[in-house]
Amino acid sequence: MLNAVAYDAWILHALIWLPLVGALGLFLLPESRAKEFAFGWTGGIFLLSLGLLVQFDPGGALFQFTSTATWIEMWGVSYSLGIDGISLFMILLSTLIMPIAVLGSYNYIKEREQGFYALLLLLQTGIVGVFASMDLFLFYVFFELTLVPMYFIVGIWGGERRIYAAVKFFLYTAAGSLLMLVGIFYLYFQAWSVTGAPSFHYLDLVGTPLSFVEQLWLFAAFGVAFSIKVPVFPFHTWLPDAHVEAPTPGSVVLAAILLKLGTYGFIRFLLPFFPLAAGHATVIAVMLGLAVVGIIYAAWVAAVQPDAKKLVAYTSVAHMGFVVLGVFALTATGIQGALIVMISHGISTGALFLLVGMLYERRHTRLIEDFGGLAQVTPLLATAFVITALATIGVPGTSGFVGEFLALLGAFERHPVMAALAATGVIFAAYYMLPMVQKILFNSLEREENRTLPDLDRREVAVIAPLVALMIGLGVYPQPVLERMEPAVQAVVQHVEGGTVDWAGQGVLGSDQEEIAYDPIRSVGAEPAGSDR
Amino acid sequence: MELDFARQSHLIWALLPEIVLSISAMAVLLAGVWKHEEGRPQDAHWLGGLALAGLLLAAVANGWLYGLSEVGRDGIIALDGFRLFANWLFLLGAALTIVVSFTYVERQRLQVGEFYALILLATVGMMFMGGTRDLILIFLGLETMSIAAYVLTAYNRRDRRSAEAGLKYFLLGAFSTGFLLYGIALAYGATGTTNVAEMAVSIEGGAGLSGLLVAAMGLLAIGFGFKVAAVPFHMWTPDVYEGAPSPSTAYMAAAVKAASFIAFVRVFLVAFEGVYTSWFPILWWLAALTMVVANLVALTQANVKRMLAYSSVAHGGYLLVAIAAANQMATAGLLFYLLVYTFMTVGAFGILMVVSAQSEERLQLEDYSGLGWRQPYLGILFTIFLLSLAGFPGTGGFMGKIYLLQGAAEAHLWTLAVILVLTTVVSYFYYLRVSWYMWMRPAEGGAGEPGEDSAIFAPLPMRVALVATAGIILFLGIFPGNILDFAFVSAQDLFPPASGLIGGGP
Amino acid sequence: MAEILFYVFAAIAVGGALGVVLQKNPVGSLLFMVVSLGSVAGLFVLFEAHFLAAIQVIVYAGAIMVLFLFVIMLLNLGHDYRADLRLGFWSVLAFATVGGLAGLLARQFRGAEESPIYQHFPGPAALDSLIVEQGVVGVIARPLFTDYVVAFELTGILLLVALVGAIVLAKRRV
Amino acid sequence: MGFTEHLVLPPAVSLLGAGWAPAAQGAAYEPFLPGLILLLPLLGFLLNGALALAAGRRSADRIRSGGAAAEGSVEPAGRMLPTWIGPGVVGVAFLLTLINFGRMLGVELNEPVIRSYWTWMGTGNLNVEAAIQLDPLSMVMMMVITGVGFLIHVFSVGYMKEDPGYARYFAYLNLFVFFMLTLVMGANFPMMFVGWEGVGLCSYLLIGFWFHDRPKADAGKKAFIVNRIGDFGFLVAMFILFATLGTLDYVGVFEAAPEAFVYGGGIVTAITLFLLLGATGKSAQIPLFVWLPDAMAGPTPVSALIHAATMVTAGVYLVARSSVLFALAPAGSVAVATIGALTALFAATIALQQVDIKRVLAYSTVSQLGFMFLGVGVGAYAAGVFHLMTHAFFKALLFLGAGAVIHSMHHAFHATHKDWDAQDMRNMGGLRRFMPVTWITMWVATLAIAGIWPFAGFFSKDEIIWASGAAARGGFEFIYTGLWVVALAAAVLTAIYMTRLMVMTFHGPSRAGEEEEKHLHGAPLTMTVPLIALAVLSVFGGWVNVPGSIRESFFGGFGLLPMSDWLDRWLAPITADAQAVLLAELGPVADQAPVGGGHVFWGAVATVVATAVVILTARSIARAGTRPAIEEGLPEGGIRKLLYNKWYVDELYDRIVVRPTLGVSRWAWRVVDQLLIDGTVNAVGNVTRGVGWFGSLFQTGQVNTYAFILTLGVLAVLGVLIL
Amino acid sequence: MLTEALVVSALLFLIGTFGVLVRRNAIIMFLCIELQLNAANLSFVALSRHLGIDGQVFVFFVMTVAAAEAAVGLAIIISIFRHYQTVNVDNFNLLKW
Repeated sequence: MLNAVAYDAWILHALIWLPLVGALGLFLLPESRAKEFAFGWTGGIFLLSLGLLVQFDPGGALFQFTSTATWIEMWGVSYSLGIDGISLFMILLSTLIMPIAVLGSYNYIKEREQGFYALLLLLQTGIVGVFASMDLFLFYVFFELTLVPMYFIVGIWGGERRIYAAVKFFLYTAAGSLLMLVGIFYLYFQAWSVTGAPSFHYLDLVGTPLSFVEQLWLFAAFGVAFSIKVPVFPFHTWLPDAHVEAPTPGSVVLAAILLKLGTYGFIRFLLPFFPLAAGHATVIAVMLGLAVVGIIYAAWVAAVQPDAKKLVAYTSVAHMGFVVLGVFALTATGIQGALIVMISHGISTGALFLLVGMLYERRHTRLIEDFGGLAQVTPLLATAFVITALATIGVPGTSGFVGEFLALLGAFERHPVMAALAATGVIFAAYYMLPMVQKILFNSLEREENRTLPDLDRREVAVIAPLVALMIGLGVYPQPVLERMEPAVQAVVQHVEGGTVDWAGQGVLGSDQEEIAYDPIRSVGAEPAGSDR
Repeated sequence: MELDFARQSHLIWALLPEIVLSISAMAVLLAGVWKHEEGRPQDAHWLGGLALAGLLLAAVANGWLYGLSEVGRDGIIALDGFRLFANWLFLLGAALTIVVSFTYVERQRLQVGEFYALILLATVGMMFMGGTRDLILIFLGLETMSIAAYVLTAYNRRDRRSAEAGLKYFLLGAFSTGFLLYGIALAYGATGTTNVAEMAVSIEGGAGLSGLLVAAMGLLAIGFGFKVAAVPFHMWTPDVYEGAPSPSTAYMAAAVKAASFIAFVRVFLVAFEGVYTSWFPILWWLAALTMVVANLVALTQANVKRMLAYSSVAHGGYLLVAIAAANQMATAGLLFYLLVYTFMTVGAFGILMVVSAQSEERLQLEDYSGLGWRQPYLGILFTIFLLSLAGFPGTGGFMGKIYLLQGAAEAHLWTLAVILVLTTVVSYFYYLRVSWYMWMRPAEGGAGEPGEDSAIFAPLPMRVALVATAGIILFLGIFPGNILDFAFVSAQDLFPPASGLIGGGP
Repeated sequence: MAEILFYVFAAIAVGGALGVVLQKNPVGSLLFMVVSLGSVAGLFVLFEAHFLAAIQVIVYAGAIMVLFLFVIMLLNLGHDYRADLRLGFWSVLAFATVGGLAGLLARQFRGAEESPIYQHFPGPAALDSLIVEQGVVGVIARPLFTDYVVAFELTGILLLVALVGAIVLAKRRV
Repeated sequence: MGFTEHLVLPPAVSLLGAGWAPAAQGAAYEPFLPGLILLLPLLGFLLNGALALAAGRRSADRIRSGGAAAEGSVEPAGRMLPTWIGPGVVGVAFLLTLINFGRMLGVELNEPVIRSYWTWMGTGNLNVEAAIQLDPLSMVMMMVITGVGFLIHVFSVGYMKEDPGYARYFAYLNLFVFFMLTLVMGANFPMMFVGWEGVGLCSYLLIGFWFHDRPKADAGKKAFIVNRIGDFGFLVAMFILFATLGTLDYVGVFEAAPEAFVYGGGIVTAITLFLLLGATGKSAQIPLFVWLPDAMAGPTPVSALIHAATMVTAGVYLVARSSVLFALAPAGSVAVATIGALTALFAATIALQQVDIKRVLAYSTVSQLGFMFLGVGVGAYAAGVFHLMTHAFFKALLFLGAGAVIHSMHHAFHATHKDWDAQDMRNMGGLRRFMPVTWITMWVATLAIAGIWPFAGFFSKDEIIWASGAAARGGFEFIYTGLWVVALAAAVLTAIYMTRLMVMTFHGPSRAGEEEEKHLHGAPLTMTVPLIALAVLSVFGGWVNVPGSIRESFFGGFGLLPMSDWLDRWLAPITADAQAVLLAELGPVADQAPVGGGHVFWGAVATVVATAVVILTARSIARAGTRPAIEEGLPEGGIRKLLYNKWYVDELYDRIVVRPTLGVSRWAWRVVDQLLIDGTVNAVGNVTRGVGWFGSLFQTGQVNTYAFILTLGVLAVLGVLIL
Repeated sequence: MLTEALVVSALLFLIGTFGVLVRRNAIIMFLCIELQLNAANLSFVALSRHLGIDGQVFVFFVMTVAAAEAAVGLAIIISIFRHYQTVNVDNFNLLKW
């Protein structure tokens, strides 16, 4: 039925540009209607995006829904879209989080609503664009485009030190991505000199032959950019600041989606582009080391935060450590785990930020010590909070466990010591999360002002419930996600290991990849006639 | 029609835009004087309209020139795409400046006729700078432009800052002119000619890298470096840009800089093409220093106008990368960047004029507090200009920077490319700072409801200009393809056919 | 003879230039400037640039310098004997810099006379014969109105700019 | 293409459906609705959870309108549904388990029956199914869990009657049963881990059930975090398993292990040690036992169910389940046994001086768990499981009895507004008059735990001690001999502290006060029935596994006790591989203790000594008399103080673990994060701006300066060009 | 003689440069700049001896430029004198940093 209207031809374009249309449309409405409109719009987009799940063929080509159009002919820049299993879920995550973030900001954003929601929608355009881009240039444009709305969201609707946080966020991430831009150019020229035609298209760049030293440099350029975005220890200090100052929906989007741009970049670009560097023992050791340090260190730091939001922010760093660990395990299991952690973190940390935001709306404080005993007056909130907290620390049965387990398992196959160290993160996760849960929800209701806090209303339940359901759903039955991501992940792993990957087609070819020696020239210009790009 | 300068009448055709513009300038001058004589206040819109008409005519003539061709590639007047593209830049810069200047000129009671006439005449000078292959003409054009610029800087006689800026600009400009002239003299001595095309032939045909030529290149680099405000020859720029009346500043930042770059490119890329390796380090260091120093110093500026001045210097640094790269891609990038830069810098100064109530007040960052919410359209436009100046995706500034990076990458100037992007990060800070004052800070002592800002002057031409400029910037940021190709083709004439990238590898 | 004259004029020119820089009184500086310009005019003559020598004296030393003098008088600076020379460390720095420049430039002039490109040009003798043929004015006027006619016209624009500029800036009533 | 091709049926649907499907393996044993056993408690949790939320909201409204925080009981109508749902689902699950047990009883079961419902995690070479496994071991555990669990649920109906969190309580309890069943029924390690963490979670929630009381919330948190340390070990063990064997299914792992691992090899030893770490966490062994005594903060039935009967025995289950691995890793086994024995003794010493009735029982549990560890550590896996089972009976009984006592004391003190501690044994005494059923049943349990024939504990504990002595073979004679001695000592101490508890609580004069005595009352029917049932089990439960070596003796009733070695045989499919390894590597077990003497002899010694100790202790304590807590100060000095303060282990951990971690965390935040990293980041910005500021200093506004810098530039340009 | 003439012109040029650096009087600074132009002129004339008449034509234009600069420059100086009553450049530092 959906095919009748050529769903796969327009859906990605619609997902990217509809938010922008909505952003403009917001200004045609009175300010009082802005939030309803934004919710309806993002919700509609989410419903549209659900079709992706139906239409995506797990056994089909690696990249689906592809479409391409020349953008800047001279430079070989194309407006090329396409998604694989990885982007599929990143996009779905984005489209899901957006309406929730909008719904979650109904009470928080009280002024300049049009501007706020317009920026949020603009942000969505950028985010979906990043995930759907098949062209490196296009990717970069969207990647950067996400900065501006977030900068304004933090800077305008943020807290006391919002400007500091916004600018830090902006400069830090921009610094990384601009370095990546130089790297992109290097890669582009290298590919150009091989293929004889300029192109930024992913499929044209992915097999570019580069010497090891070149790969190392480019790996650094791309890696730092993504590491800042992730953020990988020690590039993480912008994150707590940004989170603390950002308004709730900003934090939600930041944690749930924006951080994923970095890890997505790791998997989508860093590994396939620079397999020699990514597969080098020292590089892996460094990345894993940073991941492990990040996991443990961030957990420690989180544990002593007096501000609930900051605590959650630091937990993000720890979680992203698991992602990096899984990615640089360079095993299918590890990367799958990393991806699940990404999704799970998006859901659970997003929910946690929403919950902290709800507390803030009620009490106008985020200091943990200002709460206590809330479970008695706000049982629904407490329930949601506890479930979310458990998902965050990866209790089995929640999505957090599946991700962390797979990531650690995948890492352990190759790097047992690192993985074992990282696994101590499960201890420290309890160490940071439970005291907060206790201090906020449990203990006695000492403060008078806490006695009269209202419980979640219907809107808030509507915000949290889908997330909670997903946390558990993904924890119990992650397979639909895993199996759709599998081909893409296998392709990356095979590529890094020197196997042959048919990027334009179905990914990993046959079962005898091991025998094929790594030939750096192989995939250059090797574009099967069947590919529809 | 093919022009052969052996026949003098063909010079008239080749110089049609310049001639048309000169006549227009004189018409404006006369009209102004006539109005003045009648004792009526000078009407900026009327005279400005006249000037704009002249620019339009010149533009038509410029477009007409595309239909002509020249004999050889060494005539005293160049008839190549490079020149014509440059002419577009100058005409555009002048026109935009005039459009945004109406109210300012009136409110400041500047002498309108002379003001616009000087702008037009300066534009004529620029067109000569870009349109000739002879160093004598380049020098004369440069002087015409510079002298007009000195005057435009010192134009507001009631403002001592304007006078001070004028004096500084004049003294240092004349000083640098001395170096330039001396450089021309030595170049002449080294090659025996003042025609850049013949110089190239001479250098390759035996003159080689003589001692005089080396000194000449250095001195010419200094002379042009001063005009394009390359560090360390930039010291005048902030003071002059700050002190000059805002329309003059806009004009200088856009057109004067563009003209200097055009001449710089032609001299170095054509005349000294054969000795690229020897002047390359100079340009490398100039570019690097300019980017670094200008962006760093801009960080500390609390005065928006002065900040934009440093920003202008910094942009000069990015453009110098293109000269250091010295290939067609980079040159095309330079042209494209100058085009975008013209739009965004005039746009930014336009906003500045609006906010400063068409005067030289309220230029501090604090004055922009909460502006965005009080004047949302103004805020959004300024944000667009700032983002473009910062080189953010979606704006023309980004595409320009990409173009420059392409050129630098093609020349394997990776270090410069890295410096470019790192300093761009630095520049984000000061551009963003304006935006955060506008959007993230409450207005000082004001409720800040839209429309309450009584001192905001944004007459219709200004609004049209700002919106159009912003629109073009966005357009260039999203669909730059045609203009990019156009710039590339325009740059082609400076290079022997073989060095083109399209069709070949890097 | 010519060489002796050359050195004499050169010495006077340089001396005059030094005088310009070092003289406290603006008027004094101006007079030294006239001296220097005159000597350069002499050098011009030595290089067979008679017409230029003439306008150097008439226009440069005459008109322009008088304009300077006029302004000095107008601004009543003529009896300003306060030293405006920067001395001390600053002048040492300046001198060192300029000295460095001198050293650098000096290297470049070595062998200027033997440059191979001079073979491609007719040389002094041909120029002399041209002067004889066309006269001292004609020899410069001819290219002025043929090859450099555009430049010549442009000087018109330049002067117009200067004129307008000077009037706009300097006239008393706005 | 269709949607359903890629999304398999929702898990719950297949879970239900699979129950009726014929067994895939074609074995004679056909499970009956095994999925439902799991699903029922989950369903109960969901229903009770919904009720609890509704009740919570009502209570919250009361608080908002000014009511007291935790006071006010539930109206009877609100109790109705949870009362039926909570115990109901577990009861039905118990019935189903019984049916399945019955079905399994009659057949020869060579390989486990596995029901796979959906692929849980399948990626790369990993494939983890959401599957349950039915085999003798899991069946025993299921019986214990649902059976004892059901009794405790029933007990709770009376015990928690007046608690405002009634529905929530049953929700948690049901959830616990669900997770505990998952733990034992899972067909692979990750599934076990789900249950493993899940029960930890429920334990956390139930310990902190009265979360408004800060120490109780603290205790829950402590339990969870300490458990997580153990979980870490479990995780790592799983990783090693997967990395070496490529599977995590029990079947796969245990089949591959004997071939894949060298006896005593490093990898398998590492696996077992990490598993042991996991087990020590969950089963409260040294060094991770500290949470269990604190866990007594929860409602007493919870202590009975979770912290005595089921959850804490998960470690034993784990070792028994992985018996093959432990058999292959002698060092791992020794570690298990050593930790078990030491814990048994250590905890028993602490129990000697505790005055809180539940704490005594808690340390007793730790001690008994130590015995179980000793059992599975020395290769007597069945014995360990056996003790697990009997311990579940009598320790649950003890806790429930204690609960009844506390319930009663609490009522009495509450009624007279006396702020005495209802759990302090020094405030009790003479309670046998008021609650005879409790008194008698608890004495049964006490005798059982003390290991006095013919109570259940005799058979199970005796078997463990005997096995540890007999296991002195291979390269570890010395150690095992030592462990045997330790175990004997611990057994004696068990008898002492239990007798002390009974005497202080039920005998002698009442110390509660006369007014209070009027309010003391016996337990209601819902509470006494479970007590009696458990008492019966405590008596006869041991008869299912009368060791063959004493069957013909007096202790086996001269062969009259029916089921000689039944449990051993029942569990043989599970332990056979391990036993085979042990036999091959170490040779047969000895038939005498390290110091000589046969099983019958030592059994006689044990029971005589235990009986003697009970009598002597009772006499001495009764003679010494006890004063109420308020009159009696803390033990001063010497070993008593040391024991009373639990060897200062908590303080020690506080000093060497908790505080340093917190300190390091603060340091990491303040110094590393804020000062070093963020400082560097900001410094980059500030230095940049500083350099910019410095650069702007050259912009003096002086033309001469500008000209000079320009000239310097000239010099530089020419210099670069020329030089 | 060419080299000598170039050296002389360089000397004049550098003296002019030095003057710009050390004088504070705007008019004198300008005078020194004129000196520089003059030096360039000398070079042109000297070179034109060898290279043809173009050099002299150039000098002609330079003189024009010098005149134009003088006119505007002096006008500017007059203009600023009206504000400051001095032509000492040390006083002109409203614009800095």
